[in-house]
Amino acid sequence: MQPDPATLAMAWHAAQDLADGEVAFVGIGAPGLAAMIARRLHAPGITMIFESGVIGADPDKPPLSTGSPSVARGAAMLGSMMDVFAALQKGIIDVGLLSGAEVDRFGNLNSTVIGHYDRPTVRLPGSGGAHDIAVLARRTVLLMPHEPKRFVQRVSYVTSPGHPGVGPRRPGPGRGAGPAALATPRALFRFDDGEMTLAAVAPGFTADQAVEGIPWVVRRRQTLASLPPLPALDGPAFHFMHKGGAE
Amino acid sequence: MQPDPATLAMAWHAAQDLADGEVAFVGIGAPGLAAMIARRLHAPGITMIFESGVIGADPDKPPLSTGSPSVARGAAMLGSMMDVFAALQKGIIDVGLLSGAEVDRFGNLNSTVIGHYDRPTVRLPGSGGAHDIAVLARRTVLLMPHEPKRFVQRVSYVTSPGHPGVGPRRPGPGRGAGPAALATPRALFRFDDGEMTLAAVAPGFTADQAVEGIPWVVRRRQTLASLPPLPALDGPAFHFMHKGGAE
Amino acid sequence: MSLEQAIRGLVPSGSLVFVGGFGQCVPFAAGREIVRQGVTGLTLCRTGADILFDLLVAAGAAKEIVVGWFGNPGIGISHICRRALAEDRLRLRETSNFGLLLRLEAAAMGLPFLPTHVLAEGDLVPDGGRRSVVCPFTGLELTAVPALVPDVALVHAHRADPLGNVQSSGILGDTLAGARAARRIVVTVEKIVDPAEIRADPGSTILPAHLVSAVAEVPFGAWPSYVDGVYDRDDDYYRAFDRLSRDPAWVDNWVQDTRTGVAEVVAPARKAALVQAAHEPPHAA
Amino acid sequence: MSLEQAIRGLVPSGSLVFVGGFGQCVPFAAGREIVRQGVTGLTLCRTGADILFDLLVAAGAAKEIVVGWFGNPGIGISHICRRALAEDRLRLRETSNFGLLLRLEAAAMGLPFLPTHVLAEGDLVPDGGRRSVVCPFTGLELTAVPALVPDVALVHAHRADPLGNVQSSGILGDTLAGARAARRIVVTVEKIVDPAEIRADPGSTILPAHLVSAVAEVPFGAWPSYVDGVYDRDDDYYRAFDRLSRDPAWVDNWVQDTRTGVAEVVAPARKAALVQAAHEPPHAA
Repeated sequence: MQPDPATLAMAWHAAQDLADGEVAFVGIGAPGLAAMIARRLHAPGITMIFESGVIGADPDKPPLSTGSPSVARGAAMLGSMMDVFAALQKGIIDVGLLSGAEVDRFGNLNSTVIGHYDRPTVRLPGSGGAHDIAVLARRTVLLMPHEPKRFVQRVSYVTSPGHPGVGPRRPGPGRGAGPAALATPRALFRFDDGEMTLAAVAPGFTADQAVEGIPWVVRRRQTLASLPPLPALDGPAFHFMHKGGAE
Repeated sequence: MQPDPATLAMAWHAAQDLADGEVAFVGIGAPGLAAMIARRLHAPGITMIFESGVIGADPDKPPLSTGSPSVARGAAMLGSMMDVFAALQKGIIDVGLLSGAEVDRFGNLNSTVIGHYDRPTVRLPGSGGAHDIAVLARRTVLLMPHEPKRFVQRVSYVTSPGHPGVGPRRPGPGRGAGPAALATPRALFRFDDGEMTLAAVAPGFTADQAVEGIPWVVRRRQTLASLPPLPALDGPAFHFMHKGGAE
Repeated sequence: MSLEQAIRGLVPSGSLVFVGGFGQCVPFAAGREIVRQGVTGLTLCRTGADILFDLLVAAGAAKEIVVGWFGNPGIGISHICRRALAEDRLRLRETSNFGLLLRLEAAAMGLPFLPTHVLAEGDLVPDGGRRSVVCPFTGLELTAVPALVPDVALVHAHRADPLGNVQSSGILGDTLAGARAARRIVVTVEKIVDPAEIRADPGSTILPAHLVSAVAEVPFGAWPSYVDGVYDRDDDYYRAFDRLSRDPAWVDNWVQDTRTGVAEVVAPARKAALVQAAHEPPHAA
Repeated sequence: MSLEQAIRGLVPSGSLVFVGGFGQCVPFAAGREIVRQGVTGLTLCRTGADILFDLLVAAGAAKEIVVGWFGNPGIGISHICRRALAEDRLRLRETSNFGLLLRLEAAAMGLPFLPTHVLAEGDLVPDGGRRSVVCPFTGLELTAVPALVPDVALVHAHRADPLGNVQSSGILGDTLAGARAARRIVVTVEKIVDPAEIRADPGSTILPAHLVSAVAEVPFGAWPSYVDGVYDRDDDYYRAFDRLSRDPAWVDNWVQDTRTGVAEVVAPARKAALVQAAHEPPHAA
């Protein structure tokens, strides 16, 4: 299952916030893809941790689930779920990569329900480890498709807490610093003072297009950076995506 | 290192309280020996657990320490220390086998200090897992050499709590029923109403010899049972003790 | 003991059932047997639910799920649970994955609760309500989560001896936490082996016999999930399920086929392909 | 990194040091290097102390021990620690083995405390004083034990890659709880291997590279303790130690021999015998 170009761009932009040697708690789909891309390009020493207990994973193709054979094969360690969540709670995971159905201007994520909790319009799969990663990782990087309905002033249900809405989240024991960045296929946002702020734009998009459809006036940094262009799809960084077989 | 005949007799008497299919938390020396003898005679389905994390151990000779190679070799499972203590706290360990430097009439054990804590006459190695086993095992079986100085009215330091001195210990969540029996080379005592009570005497000893030197008037059951004689030392039950090599 | 006997004796209607497996070793065979026997009123629990939950909900075996996540792992939502929730045939008690794991871990440790730093913020209310506990040493306020004690845990694994010493390898996830938390454990394995084989490699044992109430040999018993190094995950099945399970008529047929045993017949060629895939070296070209 | 560099950089005087190993894999080589470097003022912790504690106390490297038990495992008391306590050269903070394990587990889980059912009765007062905590769901009163966070953990293991992914087998005891609890981990191994060898068998990995600060190859680095399947425990050494360590003059010589490196020279014949014993099949006649 090859990711579409927009997902790939979003993952690529999120990968810009991952530094070599960092320990990243990742999930399936775009978050995992971001770490896999970083590992194959500028951050070969990144350690990927999956909630299934797999540490130092090196999947040879994008896995279908966190418990897939390709997550285990070739990993550095197969631990337990408690091993990895305990490490997360201990505060030694540098970065958590998260997505969700909805995000708001303070980086709160909703992956539980759209609408009223008891009679929802859309019932989603729930937190999984997302709430825990959002609270405990030293920082988080969010990934969101550029679909304006996913951006809301205030999410209807806070599954994964972001910034409090009055300045940035204060880290402490058992408490990370919250969202550091939000990547879309068009841009990278930062959370200056705890609010989503346009910081860098992808080649081919204007600043206005980067915030197009988002239902509030999105803060912008005075000087916007340019995101590096997506590497060639047939290059070595993306070779792993062209593999067939079980995932 | 072959155990002396008195230790062997004591272990044999303690083994009388172990039933087939039980799960026993054991230590090194006489407590382990009791379980090994039971396993080779009347309780082949006994599960021996060592605090080192070894479950279903089947040492081929008396091990020197709970972490010895012979404890691990041929075991059913090598778990962690947390695995076995968690199981103990969950209340699923049928019996703990314990010894100590001193015991009192209510089954309290001292393995910490003789004399004042800060300026002890004799400093002992401390609790180890003994306190935990005493509190958490469903019942305990104590083993004591027949050395009168080890029997005291009240131990000077309660490392491993026995019965409260006013009736039997009440089991509950995270709390076992306490000492069920105390084995010496000469006799088996029970804790009727929570007090050490002579219940059975070994062949060749009288009831008076069974309590000889113990510094209080030891309760006796109205009808005393006879302990079975120690099986022949060259029989199959004791074959494992005649092995050389590393322990 | 046969699987039929194990389920009949150890998984009565109304039980709280922990369902083991994380990606691999999902106990599908045990779940299908539950459906065949017409067990009802179960509450299912684990951190992230696999599509075995869908089968048990669709068949009316389960009336409640206690989870951190439910859906088709890596693929999408649970169409079956979503419908059952909307139609009030299913009750959901949800927390985060770590929150649920700690509830099981508390039970496994013989504790009534465990403290944690999560679940204090946001809208997720822990099961039993949001209660705090203060560290008596630091004064720090933490969230308490209550122990969750399953009546029975279902576990699928690689091998076991007839006594119930169980061995496995690969991803275990929350399987051991849930199994140790439970009052009883029912195990299916790919292969029953001699006790001497287990004792020759005690480091591979994941559950000791004294915790295991029943063990039954059921080859391919985790399909369509996988068993590390034995057969691979049937990803095509999971993908197709996302499409097919949207259709209530297909779901009814699927439940019916499960009751009659048709649903678990895997074509030999497919079996062979899954077995072969599990034996490819890592990072094969 | 060499062991000399690892100890110099990561075990400064005054550190709280968790000493790994339980019967097997006691990190003697690392301990001897600490003595050689003249490190002082250490506090040592683990559940049950091995005779490596005696060396570090005798050499004046450790001024305090935090343990559940201290002595010569399976043989008897610690003559060296007993003397040091009587002469006020050593401070002892003791709890039960489970109590100490829970203190490490709390740290490993990122919690300031853990509740437990032990340490409420009897004369053992938990470190930090006896504090209770009430379960907010059941009202049950439990004992709280405070997290113990070692500055550094010393671990000996079978093998590691140069990145610090560590593999071992056999009895682990409390080693992983203590290592995960610590801020840093210093590892010695019998053999440094290629990362590919580690990744071919990720189920045997006990510590991942990102937790490990340094790894050094030191063959026979656990002697006189053992390494499962590599060499057996030198029981004669432990037995002789019980007799010899009663004599302060012998102990002074032993410390001196450790400083000069003489103490760790193992006769080739003895090495060969210990290696051979480790390769006997279980239950050999």
